[in-house]
Amino acid sequence: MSSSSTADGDDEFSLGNGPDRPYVESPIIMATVRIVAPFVFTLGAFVMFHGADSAGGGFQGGVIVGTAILMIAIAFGVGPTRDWLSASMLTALVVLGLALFMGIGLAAVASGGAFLEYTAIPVAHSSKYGIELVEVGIGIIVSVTVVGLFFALAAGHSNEDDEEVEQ
Amino acid sequence: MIDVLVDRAYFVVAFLLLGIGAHMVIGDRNLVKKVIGLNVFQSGIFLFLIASAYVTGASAPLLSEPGPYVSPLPHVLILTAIVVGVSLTAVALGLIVRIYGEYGTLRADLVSEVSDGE
Amino acid sequence: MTPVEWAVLAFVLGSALATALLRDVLASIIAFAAYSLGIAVVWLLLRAPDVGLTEAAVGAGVTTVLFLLTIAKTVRPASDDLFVDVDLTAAGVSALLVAALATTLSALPPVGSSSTPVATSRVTNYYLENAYTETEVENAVTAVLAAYRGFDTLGEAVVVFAALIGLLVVLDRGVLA
Amino acid sequence: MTDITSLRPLAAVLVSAVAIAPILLSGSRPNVRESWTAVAALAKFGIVVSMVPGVLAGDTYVTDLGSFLPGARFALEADALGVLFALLASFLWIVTSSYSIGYMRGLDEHGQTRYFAAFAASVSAAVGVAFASNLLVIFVFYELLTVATYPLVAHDETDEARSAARKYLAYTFGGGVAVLAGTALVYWLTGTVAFTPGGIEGLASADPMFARLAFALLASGFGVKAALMPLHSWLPDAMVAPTPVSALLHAVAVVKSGVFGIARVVLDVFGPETVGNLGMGLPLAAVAAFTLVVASVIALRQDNLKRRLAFSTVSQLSYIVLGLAVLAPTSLVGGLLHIPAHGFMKITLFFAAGALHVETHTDDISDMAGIGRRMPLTMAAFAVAAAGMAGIPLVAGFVSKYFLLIGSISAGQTLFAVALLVSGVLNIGYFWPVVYTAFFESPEETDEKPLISGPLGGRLSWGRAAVADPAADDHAGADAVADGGGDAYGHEGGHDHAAGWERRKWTGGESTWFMIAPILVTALGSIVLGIVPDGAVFLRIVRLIVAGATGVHV
Amino acid sequence: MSDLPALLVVLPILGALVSLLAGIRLDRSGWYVAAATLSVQVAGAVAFAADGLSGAPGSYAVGDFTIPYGIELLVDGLSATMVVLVAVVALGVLAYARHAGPRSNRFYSTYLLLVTGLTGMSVTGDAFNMYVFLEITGLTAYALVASGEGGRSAVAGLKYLLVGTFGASLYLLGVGYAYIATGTLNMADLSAELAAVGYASPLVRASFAFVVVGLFVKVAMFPLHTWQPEAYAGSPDSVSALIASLVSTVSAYALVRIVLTVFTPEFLEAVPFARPLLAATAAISIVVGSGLAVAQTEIKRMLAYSSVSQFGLVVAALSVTNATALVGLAIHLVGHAVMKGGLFLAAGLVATGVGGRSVSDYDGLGSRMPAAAAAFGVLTLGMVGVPPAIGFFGKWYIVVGTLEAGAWGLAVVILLSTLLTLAYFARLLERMFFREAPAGAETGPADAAVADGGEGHDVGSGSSADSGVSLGMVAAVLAAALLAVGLGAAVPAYESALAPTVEVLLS
Repeated sequence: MSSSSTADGDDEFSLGNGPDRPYVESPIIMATVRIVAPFVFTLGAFVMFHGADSAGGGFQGGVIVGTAILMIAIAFGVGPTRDWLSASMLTALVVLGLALFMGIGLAAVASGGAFLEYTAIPVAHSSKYGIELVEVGIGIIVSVTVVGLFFALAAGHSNEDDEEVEQ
Repeated sequence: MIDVLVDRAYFVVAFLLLGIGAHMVIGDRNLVKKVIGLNVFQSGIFLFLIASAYVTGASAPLLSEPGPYVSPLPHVLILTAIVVGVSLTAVALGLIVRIYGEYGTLRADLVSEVSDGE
Repeated sequence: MTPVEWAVLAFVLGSALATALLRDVLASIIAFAAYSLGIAVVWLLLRAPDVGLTEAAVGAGVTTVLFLLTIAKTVRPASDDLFVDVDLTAAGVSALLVAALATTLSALPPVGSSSTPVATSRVTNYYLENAYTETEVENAVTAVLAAYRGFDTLGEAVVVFAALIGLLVVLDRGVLA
Repeated sequence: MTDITSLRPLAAVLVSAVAIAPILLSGSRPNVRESWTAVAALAKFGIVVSMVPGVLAGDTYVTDLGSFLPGARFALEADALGVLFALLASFLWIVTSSYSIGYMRGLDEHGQTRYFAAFAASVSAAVGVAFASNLLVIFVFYELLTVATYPLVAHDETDEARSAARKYLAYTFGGGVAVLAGTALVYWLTGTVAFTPGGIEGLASADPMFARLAFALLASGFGVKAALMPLHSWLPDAMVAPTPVSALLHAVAVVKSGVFGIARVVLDVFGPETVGNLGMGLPLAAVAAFTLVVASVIALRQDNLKRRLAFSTVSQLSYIVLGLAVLAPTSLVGGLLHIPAHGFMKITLFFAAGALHVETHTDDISDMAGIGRRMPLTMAAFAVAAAGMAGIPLVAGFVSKYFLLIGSISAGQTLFAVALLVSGVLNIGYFWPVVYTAFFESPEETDEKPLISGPLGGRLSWGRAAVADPAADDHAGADAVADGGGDAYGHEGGHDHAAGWERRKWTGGESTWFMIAPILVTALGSIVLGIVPDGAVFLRIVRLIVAGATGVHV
Repeated sequence: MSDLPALLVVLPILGALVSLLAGIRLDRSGWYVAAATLSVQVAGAVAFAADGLSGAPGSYAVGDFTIPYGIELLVDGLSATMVVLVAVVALGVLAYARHAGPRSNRFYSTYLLLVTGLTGMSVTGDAFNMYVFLEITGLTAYALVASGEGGRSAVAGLKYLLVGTFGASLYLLGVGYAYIATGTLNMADLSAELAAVGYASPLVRASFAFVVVGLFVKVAMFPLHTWQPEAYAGSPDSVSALIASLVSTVSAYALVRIVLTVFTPEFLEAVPFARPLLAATAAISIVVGSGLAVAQTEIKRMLAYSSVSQFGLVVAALSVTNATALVGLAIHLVGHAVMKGGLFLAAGLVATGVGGRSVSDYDGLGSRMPAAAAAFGVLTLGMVGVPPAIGFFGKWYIVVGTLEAGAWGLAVVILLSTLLTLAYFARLLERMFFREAPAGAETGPADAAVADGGEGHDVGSGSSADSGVSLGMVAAVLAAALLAVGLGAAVPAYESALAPTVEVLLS
């Protein structure tokens, strides 16, 4: 992942009053994020997978994973991060997450049970694994959504691509 | 009287949060703060429900730990509601960004004045 | 009620008031983040670790970032006043709401009692007794979330998904770009 | 009394509704369009007539289209009362169609396609009202009649026409609401809304307060279209519509549907006996008596001929309502017989007024001095019908008024008999001056009115004719432009008839036969009804109705 | 087949996913995905209705968990009615939207998710599950409202979001009270438990008050209707038609479901404020809604206020709580949905064809766009309640129902509502057919089916590039007009099919 210069205004992200304080590369932040992000990511995955037996679950884990990516985006710039995570991949992921959830529900129907009747699926411990998979599905949806919301908000309304709106 | 209040301090706080949130949604002129108010309002409801599940001395509903447990159902409801809340917040903020792009202000009164003229 | 609980509740109320009253939006957002952290602690005190974790991640994390992003994309109105002017109509409506709520206070069961309808209901007890055998999941919250009320959770996932797509519609953005 | 399942009642209703589509589609070819109207009118009349023998034999033709709402089937029933109204409306539609062609082309009106389509729809709805088998079905057609006639009232698209139409809608929909409320009450009280000769059984035993309320709502709801005072004021305003509309709808179909509704309510919903027991006959009769006297007085003061006729209509409709409300069998016969009698006479009067408008652009009585010379046949017919209105023997009005008088007196309602007589005198008072002016006065100056015939007769258009034919008498041309330009459709506009009337022969030179023939037919009808009432089928039907409702053979 | 209740909720989600995925490669493929999805949805809904409208009400347990521990879905006449209505109207509006836009795949994804939310609200038998679907419906509706161009739709969307979320939160608060009082969330179970707690309990009463007021916001009863005029007027035509015909309708259904199934008619008997709250709100909405509608100059705002008034009728029917009124309520919900949806589509058609959105732009429309004007006229008269259009049937049952209940005041208001409705619609009829088009007005296509590329200077429309009138748009409007007249024939059969459901709801 490169931290290319962010000359184009579209990708500017900063706290404060917009382009008055453009994004400035900070080696310290970048280094910190480089080290911390993998840990946060792992924590998120852990929370996601261990929701069945301890506090946490797909939703919480998903948010944490999403936050890890936000950290990267804030440190290295929204534009490069967005290029890194291609739009198609994010779309495919979020669809996959929801499809996973519904797929399990429908698999139960296909196995002759009711919708979301995990025990109807003819697999050992189908309930536990079914719930785990559902949690993972939720985790994917949530993490992609968190990232997607961030990107979309950071990009703003499409009109602004053409005109610089400022007080 | 005091006992009633003390025993139900969580509910009292929940009600006050509802009041504060409602005031922000209705009264604040800044659109962003209206949305913040909506979040406060909703978390008042969350507190109301989570507090209802609480049993002094009980543990969280992790069945691997020894009981008694608090009821898991309100927790589930509120988990869902929190997710709904953040989703709504995101869409609201998107709208605010767009409104600002169109009108250059976040003042609710000015925005409705300008948009009425269209 | 322990002193810790009192302190946390006071902090929550105080930060909520600050959120409402501070005129500066950035300050208000920061107060709101603090408020969210306080509420997360309340969830932990009330033995709701799942909710607490969520609140910390969402309220103090994602929501705050989204708010900050919004004022970065828009404007942070400058003002000399520290506090907002209280809108009397809104205050009246809110006061009415709180008063209406307050009338139910004495009818509400005391917090922490083990004999409340919620604690003794057959639904609660069914979950606590059968969740593990029926779903093989030890966290009853997860069991209820994903199994018994899985349809709710599907709806929740759809809400999240809808928020994402809806935001793209609202901002007239292409697919996630 | 047997019920015969037959599609004929439905066919009678639908035939003109079906004709709407081809009328609209052939809008660009007037001759084809009008032939659709003619075919539909003849077919409709034929279907209705075909049911008359059966009905006279005591049969009822029924088309049952299935369940409609609880307590009501969507059924059409051609019983004696229904056939009375349907026969009148469908027969007069034929003559009115012919008259409409002459009138609309004579004035070169705009929106003729819409006009003929709405006309067909109106007649459908009117026959639907006639054949409705219960209060809900009658309500359906009553409302549809309002909708269908609205475009006819607003036809001129002037501010005056629009405001008259608005008023018309407000009044008649208000009436509709009252009918609906009354119907709901009847249903609530009895669980049924079906018309039953002699009245719905449950109403006699129902809470009298609610039964009275229901009667009042139904009577006032139908009373709007029957122009009972004080609900009448839409009718004079609606005279802004083209004259054929005023003739058929505001003298026959629409207003009679209101009267007919009251007849149904009195005879088949409550039954004369129950109405009497509830004490509702007297108030209704009082309203009717008040209306017929006051409207006559107002009519005296109208200079515009159509407005005078309108108030005459208001007055005459109350004759019918009075006959119904007095509840004596003889008065019922008189009231019901006055439905066709007034229909024939009033349509003649309107036709005559319209012919005057088309041919001479004269609307005000004060401009009509000597007009009998210009339009001898028309004014003769007018005189005959006016005589009938006043109740002079040998014309239809005499017979029905005779029954009304006898009925009122035999019921001991001398006051109402007096009201009838007073109104009769007033009738003479407001019709005689018209006849006198037309035939026995003459304008001081003699200047000819211009007249340029279109291919089918009548005048193409005042303005256009003058422009198209500058070779015409210069003076006349200028006069025509002045007349037509500002007031092409106006019915109120006074005319400076300094000009005298050209004398026309009575052989038809006065107008197109499209218009003269209808006038003569209806005038003749009035006379036939007056000379041989038993020979015309209407009185026999009426006797049958009254016998069915009261058990008394008059 | 027995899994239909859940599958009908899931199917549009799948459609939304496919639409979004397809959007990666094919830019304009969303419409086709939505059309295919909704066609299947209609077929499924009809099969579902065959279940729900025959015999006694049944239910479906999601995940086969024991009720009340799992979530229950209801299969009865009322839910079947709503499911079919949602599917059919969504498909009809889709036919309109193809040409009228907006056209992006994400728009159609959101569109389908709205269908999911509405279908979920229709079938659910769980008070909290209702909240979740209420929020799905809300969230997607907010986004769809804001899918128009220009700031106005964004402002309308945000206002709708703030007020709508406030309403949904009040609903949740009410459900919270019920839960704290009983410890259960299943509607049928709640009903029994609430009765056991006693209707005198402040918790139960507060629950009723908050739930009802919350749903009043969603139904847009006066004075909680403030979001509605802007939301309808500011959104693209396809969206305003969809939302106006379905969102308030299904919210009203939710209100009926909660009041009757959870709180039961006995509650209304026992609690003195309950029935007057419903009846008074209804009466005020009918009168004030009509009054405000008269005052509007913009067509879509006028139609929005008309909805405030029309839903007053629905709530009035609910307040008297008897079988007749309930049948009328169901008929009026369906009839209003068809007619109001049709009117919004017709308004859109007019705006596309001749470029006018205000009352005065309708001058001489009868000659400029005969098909649109005729459909508009028919739908208008249907709303007024002229028989045999469907509007009359609902009104008839509701009036008879109020009479049976002895609610004289309401009966009078409902009857007068006919004239009030006339007050704001008659002027349009007059303008359309009895006024000349203003000089220099753009002449619409003589045959409305021919696209002539009229200038789309309409602020709300999503795509302004080539917004001419398309066949699908005209067909959708005409279909609504025909349905408005033709549905009346189905009323007797529908009434008897609904009878078992009504009996259960009122017991």
